[in-house]
Amino acid sequence: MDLNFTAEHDAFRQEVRAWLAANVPAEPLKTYDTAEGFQQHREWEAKMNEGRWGMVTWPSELGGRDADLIQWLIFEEEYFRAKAPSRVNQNGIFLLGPTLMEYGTDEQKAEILPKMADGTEVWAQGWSEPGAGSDMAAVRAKAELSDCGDYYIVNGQKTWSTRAVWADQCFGMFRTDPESKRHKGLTFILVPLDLEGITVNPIPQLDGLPGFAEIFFDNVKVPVNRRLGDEGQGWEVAMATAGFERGLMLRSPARFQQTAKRLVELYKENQASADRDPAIRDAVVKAYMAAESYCLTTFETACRLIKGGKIGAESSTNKIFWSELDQTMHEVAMDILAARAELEPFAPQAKGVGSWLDGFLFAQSGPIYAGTNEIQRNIIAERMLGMPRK
Amino acid sequence: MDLNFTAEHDAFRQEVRAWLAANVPAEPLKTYDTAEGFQQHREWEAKMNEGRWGMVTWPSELGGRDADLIQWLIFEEEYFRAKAPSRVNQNGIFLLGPTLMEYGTDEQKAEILPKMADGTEVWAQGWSEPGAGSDMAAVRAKAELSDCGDYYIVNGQKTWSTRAVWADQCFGMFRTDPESKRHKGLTFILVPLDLEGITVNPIPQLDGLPGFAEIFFDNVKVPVNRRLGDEGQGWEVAMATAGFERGLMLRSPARFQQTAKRLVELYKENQASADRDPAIRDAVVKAYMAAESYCLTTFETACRLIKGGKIGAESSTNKIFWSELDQTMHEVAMDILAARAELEPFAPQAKGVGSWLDGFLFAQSGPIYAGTNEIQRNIIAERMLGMPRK
Amino acid sequence: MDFTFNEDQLLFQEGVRDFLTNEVTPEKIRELWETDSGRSPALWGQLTELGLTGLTVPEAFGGMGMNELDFVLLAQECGYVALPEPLVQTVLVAVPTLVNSSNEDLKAKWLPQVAEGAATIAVGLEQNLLVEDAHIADLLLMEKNGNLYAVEQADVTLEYNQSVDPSRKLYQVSFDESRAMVVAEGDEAQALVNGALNRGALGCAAQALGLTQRMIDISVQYTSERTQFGVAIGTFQAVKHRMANVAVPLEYAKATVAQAAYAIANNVSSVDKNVSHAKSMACAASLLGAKNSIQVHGAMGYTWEVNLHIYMKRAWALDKTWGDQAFHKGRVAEAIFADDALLGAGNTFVR
Amino acid sequence: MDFTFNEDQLLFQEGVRDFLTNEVTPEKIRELWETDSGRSPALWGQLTELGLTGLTVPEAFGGMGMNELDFVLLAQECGYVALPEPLVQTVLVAVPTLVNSSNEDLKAKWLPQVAEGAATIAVGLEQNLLVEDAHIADLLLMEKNGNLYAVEQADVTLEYNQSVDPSRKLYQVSFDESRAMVVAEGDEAQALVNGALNRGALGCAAQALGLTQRMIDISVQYTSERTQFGVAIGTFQAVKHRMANVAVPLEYAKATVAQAAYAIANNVSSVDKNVSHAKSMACAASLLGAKNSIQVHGAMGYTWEVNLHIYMKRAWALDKTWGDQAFHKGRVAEAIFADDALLGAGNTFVR
Repeated sequence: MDLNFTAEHDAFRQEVRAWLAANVPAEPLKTYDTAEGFQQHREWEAKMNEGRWGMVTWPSELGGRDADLIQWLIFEEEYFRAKAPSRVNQNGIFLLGPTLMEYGTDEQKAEILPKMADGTEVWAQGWSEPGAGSDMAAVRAKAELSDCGDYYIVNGQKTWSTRAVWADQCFGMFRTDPESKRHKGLTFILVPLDLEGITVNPIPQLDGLPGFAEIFFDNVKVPVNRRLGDEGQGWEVAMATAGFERGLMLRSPARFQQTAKRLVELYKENQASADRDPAIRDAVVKAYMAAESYCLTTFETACRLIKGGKIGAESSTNKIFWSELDQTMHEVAMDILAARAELEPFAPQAKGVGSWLDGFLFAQSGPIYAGTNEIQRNIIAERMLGMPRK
Repeated sequence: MDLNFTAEHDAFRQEVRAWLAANVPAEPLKTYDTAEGFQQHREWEAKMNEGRWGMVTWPSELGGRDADLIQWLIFEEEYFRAKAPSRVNQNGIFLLGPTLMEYGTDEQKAEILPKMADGTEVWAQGWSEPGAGSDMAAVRAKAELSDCGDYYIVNGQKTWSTRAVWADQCFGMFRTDPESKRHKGLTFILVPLDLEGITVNPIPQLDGLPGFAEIFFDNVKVPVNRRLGDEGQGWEVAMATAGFERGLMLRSPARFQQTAKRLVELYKENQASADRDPAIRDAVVKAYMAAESYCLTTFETACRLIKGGKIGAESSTNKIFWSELDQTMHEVAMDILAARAELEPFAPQAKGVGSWLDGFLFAQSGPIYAGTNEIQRNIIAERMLGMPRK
Repeated sequence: MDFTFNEDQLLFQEGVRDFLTNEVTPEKIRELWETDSGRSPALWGQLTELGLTGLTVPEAFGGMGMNELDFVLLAQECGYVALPEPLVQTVLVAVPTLVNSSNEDLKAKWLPQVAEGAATIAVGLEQNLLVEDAHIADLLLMEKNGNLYAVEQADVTLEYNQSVDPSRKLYQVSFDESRAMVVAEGDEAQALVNGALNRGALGCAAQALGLTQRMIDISVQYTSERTQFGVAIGTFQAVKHRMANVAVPLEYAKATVAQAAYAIANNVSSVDKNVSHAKSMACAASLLGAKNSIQVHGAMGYTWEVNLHIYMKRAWALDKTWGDQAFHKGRVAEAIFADDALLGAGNTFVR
Repeated sequence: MDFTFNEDQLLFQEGVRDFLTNEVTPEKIRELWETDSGRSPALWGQLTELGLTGLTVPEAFGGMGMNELDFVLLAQECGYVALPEPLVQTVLVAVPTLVNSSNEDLKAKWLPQVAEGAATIAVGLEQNLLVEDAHIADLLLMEKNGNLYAVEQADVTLEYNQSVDPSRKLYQVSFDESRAMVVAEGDEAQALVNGALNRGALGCAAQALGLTQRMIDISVQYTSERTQFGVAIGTFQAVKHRMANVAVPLEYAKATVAQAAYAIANNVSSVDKNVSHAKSMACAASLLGAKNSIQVHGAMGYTWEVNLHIYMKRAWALDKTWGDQAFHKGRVAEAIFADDALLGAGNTFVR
């Protein structure tokens, strides 16, 4: 065990830090849940790509830096410290990108990855269908191969498609075998959102902005070369993608550590008022410890993976841990802000509220998306602890 | 709404208080989980009965005082304030007693109730069977009517029978229809524990003392006049008894309020040390509020019942609330006692630990007995909130 | 000892519940979000017809002469529908504050108007950051420099502060004392202010009960209808237990709110402790209600479309206003840690 | 950066786990409860043969010269079986304290004996109420009046204090300084004392991980076998989620314990914070483990017969000794609320 970064790590960190210091916009971008903000974020992705910082874990021949997981974590630490913009194309870069590298044809990689990297094409995910919730196998949207074999005719509906309102592309599973049930007979297809027959309906979220959307497919003709993997292999491909989602690439410890840091600062700024409720100080200390634990555990896992270890059902503990931590931290912040907590940041009396309210609203979704925490607890009990299924 | 006690209530309270002041033993009795303590508690029941304070809610012709629920709560307040002994015959007085008054024949009442009242016969309950847990309908112990019709031949096993080690009598359900399933074909029978064929095996609990026991029945001949209610009516009778168990007669608010009071005192005695952990002060305040809420809600329910209201599925909230409160209060006490918390009260360094450790161990059983809190949550969801069963 | 509401009170509650659930629907609330004032004079007129606006106005001034205990179940119903109108503030907080003052001119001028539905009164305390519904208040009772002033709409300057709850209209209010009338000074003012704070907190607590019940009802309905893996998600034990875990603290908060209302209406000596106890527990139940309800809704609970957020946002806001958890737990702590505190069994009901 | 244990460490852990789970069974523990000392010289001999007693003794004194990081996984296994013998105290706390002192005579006299299994050393700090296993300690390192003393068994007076955990043997120790040897005084003594406290806390944290895992294992087995309403109770979602809720904090406490061991072994500047972080989180996980395990056991969990209580009681005790939650959360608070604290991403790993 050696908990020191190597000289190479330190140099890498300095390089990231310098680039971010020179390039992160001084003014925060508008939220990408608005058209203007979306465009700003798309441009940021392009700038990142120019500096070859957009997808540091990608192979260098694809514009990445071959960064290993430790470097990735260092990159993220610097990224969050620099308050750099949220990644509008995370569905592409962190989920579909790696999946394409594993399952895509050379043509697909050549066509799709560069546009993903430079923000030309922003990706939405089409995991959920109406009424299916966390049940990823409940796919009813169909894709039927045309008689000529050139394209699929896609019909059906996807929902909770994050950022789909302004995205260019969407990926998801479609049922190609109409007789099949559950996770059989599914095919993973990449659908350009400008095809005829596609309707995207924004879904306003708690803050009133359309953070996700429903997508309707009405006889949409998708060229057959947009199939990822084989026909019927959709579940396997999707599981690989979902694995990336639950894995290390998203939910960087840095994100939660920076929130914990801000929480400590908020507590200290408001200490006289906050200490009226002794529970607050205790909650701040516990939250800080939890954020540090999340960081430590992530580095431990990254080191294990680098040495050839595998990530198993314990990734479900990950989801529960960060989502509940995030929720708790924002609840504590609300308690500290007290009567100011309900105010929108631009309200005249909202001094010092920062983005806590937005964060609080967003934190409500943590225990829900990417498989509810209830589903994760089932997985932990059954697959990690070996409890009986039925 | 009138939250004042009447002059009669006040007078009743003074009378209880005076009698207890004159009669509660100066030295605490030994625990009734020992033979000696059991005998001491039996004698206390006799003394209570002499003063007509043993079963204040019973009719006066049975030696009670016709006390209504408010008087009962006042009695309990004074009883716990006076640190009077725990009730060794609570299974008899509060559970079987009222059941007998509803379902018993005149002969049964005449024979059983006086001996119950004066502590001559202490009652154990035989609700659970091995492997059945909170599933009261999983009865396998059999009772077969003899050919002559004079007695039942009882075979089988009961377990978790509280205080059965030194008790004289036991009540429970037995399967009289061998073809029946679940809650059908059961009969409620009162079994003297000195009959031939009965073996009582003590079960040591967390503190090492035999607080409960297993009871084995091997061709035990129980006279047919010891059947309570009709043959096959056992489930109905048992539900009435269990209703009394979950109802107001047990788990007096006074018990938890006195614990909350002691917790406040413990906190104040150890404040300098306790305030090192800000969570403690907060937990003490919350516990005190919860104990007061329990009291308020109980009085509210009592008033509603007196006016003819009914107690429904919300009694399941009761069980969860007091058992979790009791557990929390003892956990907080352990935190305040810190390194002293693990010490037995007689240890030389155990200054100020009082009976908190014993209470902590006992509190662990609260969420389990009388139907686990998981079962109670199912009941609340399904019967009180109307959520779907399957 | 009779810890129950009487038949009249329960019947009144039922009538108001019927009215409110029919009239103040989620659709109606969403409509009001689109209006400038966020308030509906027509609705206020209906509330007046039901006798609600004048409920606590003495009969001598044209009201019903009822008290806080008579109103508390109605405040609960206001919470159940997340009523945007300032009924609780006017009837439960402002009117009794005015009635308890010794300023007869103010009473004579304003109380009849309130009873008739022609005026609303807002209350601004230093304990509160902002004033609710100051924009439509004809009169504002304002704490300032230890005194209590009455100032009319024309004489205040308002600055709007947007809440996460689009129904809540919050204002910073400034005024010149020279254009205001003194309601009370010194100790009398502080007694009125403390009374107003207790009434405001009681109003939040009662509304929190209603809000929690509403969130439970919405969640039970949703999880009974919504299927996943082929069954209604309400059949999953984890979903059931989440809702049961809300029902338990809700059940145990109810009697604390009743006691608090009783204590205010009857000048019980423990009133501060009782009110704080109720506010803390009822609002805590509502926060848990919000958290567990959004969870059992899955992603639907995160949408603007589903009505849940109307009630969640109100619950979040009410927890922090008219004294936050720190304030109310602090008042309870002060009471129970006092050297002469009477603790434990037999001390719950005092005069 | 390599945040993994090496192959040797993992193999050693595996070997020790096999030995301990075979030898230190619940039955063996119950047998020891019936003995006067509660300890088994035979078992100590076996531990010596495995090289455990001398693990941290420098090679020059006949030991293996390994460090706290090499031992921490083994301490976890001691927790898994609730080992009654004072292995953690001797190897993890006492020996390094002696090694770090400048008293060469003491080292020369005692370290070889410890390595050979011929002596155990107890440590008594003012932070701790009592001394563990003082009755069988040949030497006691005692903090008194700011100094650290070494005193032999013959020169101490012991008063037994019974713990809820029958395996724990706790004593109040008194001795006359004139019959003791000074190990260190002043700042040196306090540095040694703080080091001992950190090692003791690390020992508790590591054992808490093992105890939690054991309680999970026992509960999973029990709920997989036990049926109710016709199915294994482990199929109920409420039961599953109770155990999952223990697995999560356990999983996230592990790396904190590893970091704490590393910090001690490598004199990392943040060692106090790291150790307190680990002790607080690992013990909190074990308390939840106890609570949820007894609950899923139903009434069986409340019996003396079922082995669960062996591990629960140890978990309860370890949470409160070698610094309780107040102490350890307090040290973390001091660190993170300091004016010059380096907080947030990128500051977790310091030298």
